[in-house]
Amino acid sequence: MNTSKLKLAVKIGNLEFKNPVMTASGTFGYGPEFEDFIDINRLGGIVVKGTTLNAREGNNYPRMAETPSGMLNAVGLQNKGVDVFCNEIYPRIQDYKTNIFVNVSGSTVEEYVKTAERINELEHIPGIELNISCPNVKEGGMAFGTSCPSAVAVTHAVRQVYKKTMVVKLSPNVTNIADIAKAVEAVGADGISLINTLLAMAINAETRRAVLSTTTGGLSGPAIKPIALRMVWQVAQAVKIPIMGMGGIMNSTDAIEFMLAGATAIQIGTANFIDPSVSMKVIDGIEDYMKRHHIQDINSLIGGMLQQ
Amino acid sequence: MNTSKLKLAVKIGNLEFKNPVMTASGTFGYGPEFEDFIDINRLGGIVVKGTTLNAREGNNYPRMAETPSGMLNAVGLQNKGVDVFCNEIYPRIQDYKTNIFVNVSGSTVEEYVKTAERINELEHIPGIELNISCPNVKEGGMAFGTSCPSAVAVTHAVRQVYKKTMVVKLSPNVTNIADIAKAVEAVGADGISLINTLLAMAINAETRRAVLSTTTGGLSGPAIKPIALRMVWQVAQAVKIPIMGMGGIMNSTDAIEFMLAGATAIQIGTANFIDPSVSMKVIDGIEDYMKRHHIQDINSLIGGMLQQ
Amino acid sequence: MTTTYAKKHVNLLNIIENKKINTQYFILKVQAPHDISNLLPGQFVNILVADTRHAFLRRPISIYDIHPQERTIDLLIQVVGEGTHLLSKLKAGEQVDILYPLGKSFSLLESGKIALLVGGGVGIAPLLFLAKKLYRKGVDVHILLGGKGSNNIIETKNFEKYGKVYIATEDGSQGERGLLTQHSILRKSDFDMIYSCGPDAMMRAVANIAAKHTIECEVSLENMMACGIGSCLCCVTPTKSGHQCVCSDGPVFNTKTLEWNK
Amino acid sequence: MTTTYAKKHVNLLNIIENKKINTQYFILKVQAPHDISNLLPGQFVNILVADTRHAFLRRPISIYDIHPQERTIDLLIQVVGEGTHLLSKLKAGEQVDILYPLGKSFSLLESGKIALLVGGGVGIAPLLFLAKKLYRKGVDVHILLGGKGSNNIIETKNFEKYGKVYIATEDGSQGERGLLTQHSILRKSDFDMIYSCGPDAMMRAVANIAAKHTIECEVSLENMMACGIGSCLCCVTPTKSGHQCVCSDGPVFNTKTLEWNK
Ligand SMILES: Cc1cc2nc3c(=O)[nH]c(=O)nc-3n(C[C@H](O)[C@H](O)[C@H](O)COP(=O)(O)OP(=O)(O)OC[C@H]3O[C@@H](n4cnc5c(N)ncnc54)[C@H](O)[C@@H]3O)c2cc1C
Ligand SMILES: Cc1cc2nc3c(=O)[nH]c(=O)nc-3n(C[C@H](O)[C@H](O)[C@H](O)COP(=O)(O)OP(=O)(O)OC[C@H]3O[C@@H](n4cnc5c(N)ncnc54)[C@H](O)[C@@H]3O)c2cc1C
Ligand SMILES: Cc1cc2nc3c(=O)[nH]c(=O)nc-3n(C[C@H](O)[C@H](O)[C@H](O)COP(=O)(O)O)c2cc1C
Ligand SMILES: Cc1cc2nc3c(=O)[nH]c(=O)nc-3n(C[C@H](O)[C@H](O)[C@H](O)COP(=O)(O)O)c2cc1C
Ligand code: FES
Ligand code: FES
Repeated sequence: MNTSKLKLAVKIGNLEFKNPVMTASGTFGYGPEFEDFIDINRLGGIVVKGTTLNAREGNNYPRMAETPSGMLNAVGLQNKGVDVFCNEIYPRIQDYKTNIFVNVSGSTVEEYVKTAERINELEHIPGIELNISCPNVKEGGMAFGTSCPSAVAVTHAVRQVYKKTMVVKLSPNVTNIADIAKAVEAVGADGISLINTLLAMAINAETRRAVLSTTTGGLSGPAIKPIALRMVWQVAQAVKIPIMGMGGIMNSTDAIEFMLAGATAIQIGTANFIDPSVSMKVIDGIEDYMKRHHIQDINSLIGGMLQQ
Repeated sequence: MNTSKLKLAVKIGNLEFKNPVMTASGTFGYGPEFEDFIDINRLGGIVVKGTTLNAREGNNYPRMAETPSGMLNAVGLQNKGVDVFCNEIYPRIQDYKTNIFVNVSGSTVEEYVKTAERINELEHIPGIELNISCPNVKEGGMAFGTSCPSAVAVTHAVRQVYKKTMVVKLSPNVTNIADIAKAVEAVGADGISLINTLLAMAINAETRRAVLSTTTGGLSGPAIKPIALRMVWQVAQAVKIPIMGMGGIMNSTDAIEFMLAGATAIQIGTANFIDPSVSMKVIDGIEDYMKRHHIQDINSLIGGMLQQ
Repeated sequence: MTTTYAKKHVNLLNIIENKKINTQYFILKVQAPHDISNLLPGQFVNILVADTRHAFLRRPISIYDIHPQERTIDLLIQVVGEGTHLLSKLKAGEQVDILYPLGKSFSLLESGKIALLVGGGVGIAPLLFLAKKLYRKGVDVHILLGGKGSNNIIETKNFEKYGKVYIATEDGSQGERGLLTQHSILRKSDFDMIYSCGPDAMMRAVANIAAKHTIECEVSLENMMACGIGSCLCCVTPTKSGHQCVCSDGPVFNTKTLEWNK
Repeated sequence: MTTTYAKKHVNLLNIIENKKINTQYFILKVQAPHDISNLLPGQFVNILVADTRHAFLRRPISIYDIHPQERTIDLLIQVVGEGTHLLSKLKAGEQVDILYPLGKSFSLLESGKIALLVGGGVGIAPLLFLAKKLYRKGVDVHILLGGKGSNNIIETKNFEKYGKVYIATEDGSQGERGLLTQHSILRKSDFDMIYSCGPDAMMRAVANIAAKHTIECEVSLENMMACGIGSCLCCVTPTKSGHQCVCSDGPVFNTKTLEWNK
């Protein structure tokens, strides 16, 4: 087999990714933070921090707690608002040779729409990830992602104004994630991105207080991988559009598991904190796996789990 | 402070527990398996393996997979049926000086009712734990625990025939666990027990197959503790009846966190596999904590988390 | 005959020695705080590796040998993943948390009988202690060891103390060339019992050969275990009397009782 | 003045020495594979403890001292939990995964100025390197160290190389008796800058004293960190210009900019 011809490219909607390895929103800043460690242009894509219409200060500190094989965060969508993104941040990152997705969030359908409209104007941003699943904000956020009607309302409204690739990021804090995936597929999502963090909590027994200022926060990291994998698998059975899978991916083996379960692309989140160069290792590891298993085209791995 | 007077007893319904430390269904067999390691009579209570009307062989192997800080199981309620329990197992354990709860499961409301009726006759069984949350069976099980109407149907029907302490064990695989807790409280549950395992999955990237024969299984262990703690806290705000809290408890600090979040009793599950004597250490550790924090009566810890 | 099994313990045992055999195998010698003379061949221990993210549960390992006077237990371990890798790095003087003894033993033939022990790869682990016990009872012990190449044929000297050793390697580097199940010794039919441990496919083949010669056959099975003490029902194998736990009803099963095709 | 910060690295560094100071404190000396002369006082590193269940994320540790010629970095660490406990067991010859250098440095006074460095407990960690740099620039350095008892007063000899050392202990076992913030040196008002690191309450008290004397004051803050490089926004502290990241906008902040009561 001619290994120089390994095909790692995948597609979501009409958009081609040079490989399926992306970095997850909120865990990779806007990219420059990682320039010392990796070649950003080697990534399949990056999803920048959750962006809202107006600037947000986010929640008070403490915002982070460590848990067994995972962490809680309660950042609460701190960001400088879509205008600062467009005018100050975008110019600094627009020349990256990778697919930059903006993670769009809001408290009302209108906010989502207005933010997406602004992002639609940016030439070098080929897509958005509609975040209807943030557990760390009082209004909107996760609430949109936990019922079909509200998920449909946001997705449908944004679809009217956003013309490029739109993936919808689902909340895992639901009884039936496949139903919600089907609902947003029906109103025009180009892809589904999952999972966001699981609503969780940490208490300090000594101080008898919640560790996070917000009491609850979002759980991420390897602890949640088995849940994420199950949800990706369930959604892959339910929809025809591609999936960006994530949740606890620490290495290339994890990434391949998500692809076998049905993900077309994968996103690396918390692992970036533990090893800022992990994304490069995941790409290398996927290539090694393909060689070892004589796989020429990575697309044959997608949903390629064999029956028991 | 007079430490000989530490009060560890708690109550659920009319039933007194000598201390809040119990062992969780499916992780402690029927008790005898642990006699080499601990003094069973020191436990607040034990919940025996899920019991159904008729014998069940459970799922095919492999039934277990290890995950980061956790494990998946797909046992699928293997048990010899309620008659064998009453005639063969009960006589061997009836003299334990601890509260023995039978975890009752079924595929139909009728099966639950008939099983509970049989258990109601057993003098030394002071309570049942109604398992409407098992993720590892095709019919019934978790399905009952993921919608309010079906949870209410089972709970209500069993309440008519079961006269002793009845706690209902909820599934964490839902959007709003507090709603379900309130619904079963309204139809006569004496307590709420949570959480059962989270529906999850493992894939072996090398063989490209699911690790479990059933593809998906239930996730337990420290990985899920932050989720369990959050759910106990949410349910504690929503209901007036006591809670048996569980999910990833490995030591006395974890146990105290669950009590601070609102649990009246706690159950130890997966930790029994790693250290079969862990339950004794948890009791000791709780006593130490009470001494160190000058707490005379453990009831003052229940829901005792301080405001941020 | 019903065997009485020793009380189970969970203890921090002292590591007396960690002997590297080659890159794949090592023998961990641990010392128990009390009498171990009632441990039986076929039984196993369950080792808590460490609090790492990758080895959360205990690792089941057969009892390779015991030295009751020194109260030491030998464990023959192959490095296959993170857990066994971490165990391979333990040093004399350190301690390790072990739950033991677990499971049911091989049944022991009486004096004068002839036994064949068939071990593939690290499947030889429960067979040394068995060979020793049988030899001491006056059983005529024959031992067939197999593996890919001579790298996988280890500890033959130790086995030779208790019986005649036969070897098969797939690459022919030692003993007869070919699969262990093709070895000529398996064409003999005068054994009273064949005991076997190794890869699943090998044990099935050995069981078939035994059945053809109507020789009793006991195998030591593996399965994914969580508790090791019969409490979680994770480790079942299908048998004529339904699902049975490999950890507590086994790991040793008479192949007559198994429903291997379910 | 804008400082140019060195490129960040993530590397396995060799452990040259792990020196136990007492039961609570140790100094880990690690060697970098390349030039470290551009590391600055106040900066920190982020250490990956090991793949344990209890220490999943990296642990932020200040740069205690550097030796550019040997390319070694000293880290002064207090054992407080599982992570630091595991670090205390590392041995010379082993390696440890370190992300460095992180964060912004203290601003360095010019020659002839007078500086007071106030360190409580393990808060002295970022101050030695600072004292050394200031001393070498010709600043007149005064150092106030405090703790519960003499067990918490460590490394004074090292500090004495770069300035005059004052000590406060709560139990009076060394230096003046009382809280560090009650030490007489803090009644002097001729400092050009007070640099401080230690428990939150201590730094606030020091900042108040500085403000009263209208002395500039820089503090090195702690916060729960996930990434250490400004990408996760977990470690914010409220400032006059909104939430800022302790890891990348700090850990050193001029107290004028902080909104400590939010
Ligand atoms: C009764 C019994 C006796 C055994 N005796 C020995 C022995 O004497 N020497 C020896 O080297 N090995 C023995 N094994 C196998 C040994 O338990 C596994 O190799 C070991 O658990 C692998 O752990 P790991 O972390 O290195 O590998 P991992 O990376 O965790 O797993 C590698 C493979 O080992 C198997 N495995 C992992 N965990 C378990 C578990 N809890 N139970 C069963 N299998 C598991 C899985 O099939 C997995 O694919 C025995 C197994 C059983 C069930
Ligand atoms: C910028 C900075 C510099 C530091 N410099 C030093 C130093 O030079 N020497 C030293 O001994 N300590 C230093 N610390 C504190 C050190 O990071 C913690 O003591 C250490 O992380 C505790 O880890 P553990 O696993 O031992 O304890 P744990 O049991 O995990 O935690 C004990 C306590 O340490 C704190 N902590 C834990 N994890 C983190 C984290 N990721 N970020 C911040 N705080 C945490 C928490 O408040 C927790 O209650 C510094 C912290 C920061 C933020
Ligand atoms: C600190 C932090 C901040 C996050 N911020 C966002 C965000 O702004 N928008 C979003 O959609 N997801 C956010 N996430 C969720 C991640 O993108 C990802 O869905 C989740 O962490 C699971 O993946 P992981 O386990 O690999 O981290 C955040 C996660 C973390 C840990
Ligand atoms: C192997 C195994 C079998 C289980 N069987 C049952 C069962 O029969 N009935 C039930 O209600 N819960 C069952 N559970 C769930 C536990 O009782 C408990 O709710 C769950 O494991 C979470 O607690 P833990 O993290 O402490 O294990 C089982 C769990 C495990 C790991
Ligand atoms: S491993 Fe638990 S029953 Fe066998
Ligand atoms: S720790 Fe991530 S931004 Fe500071």
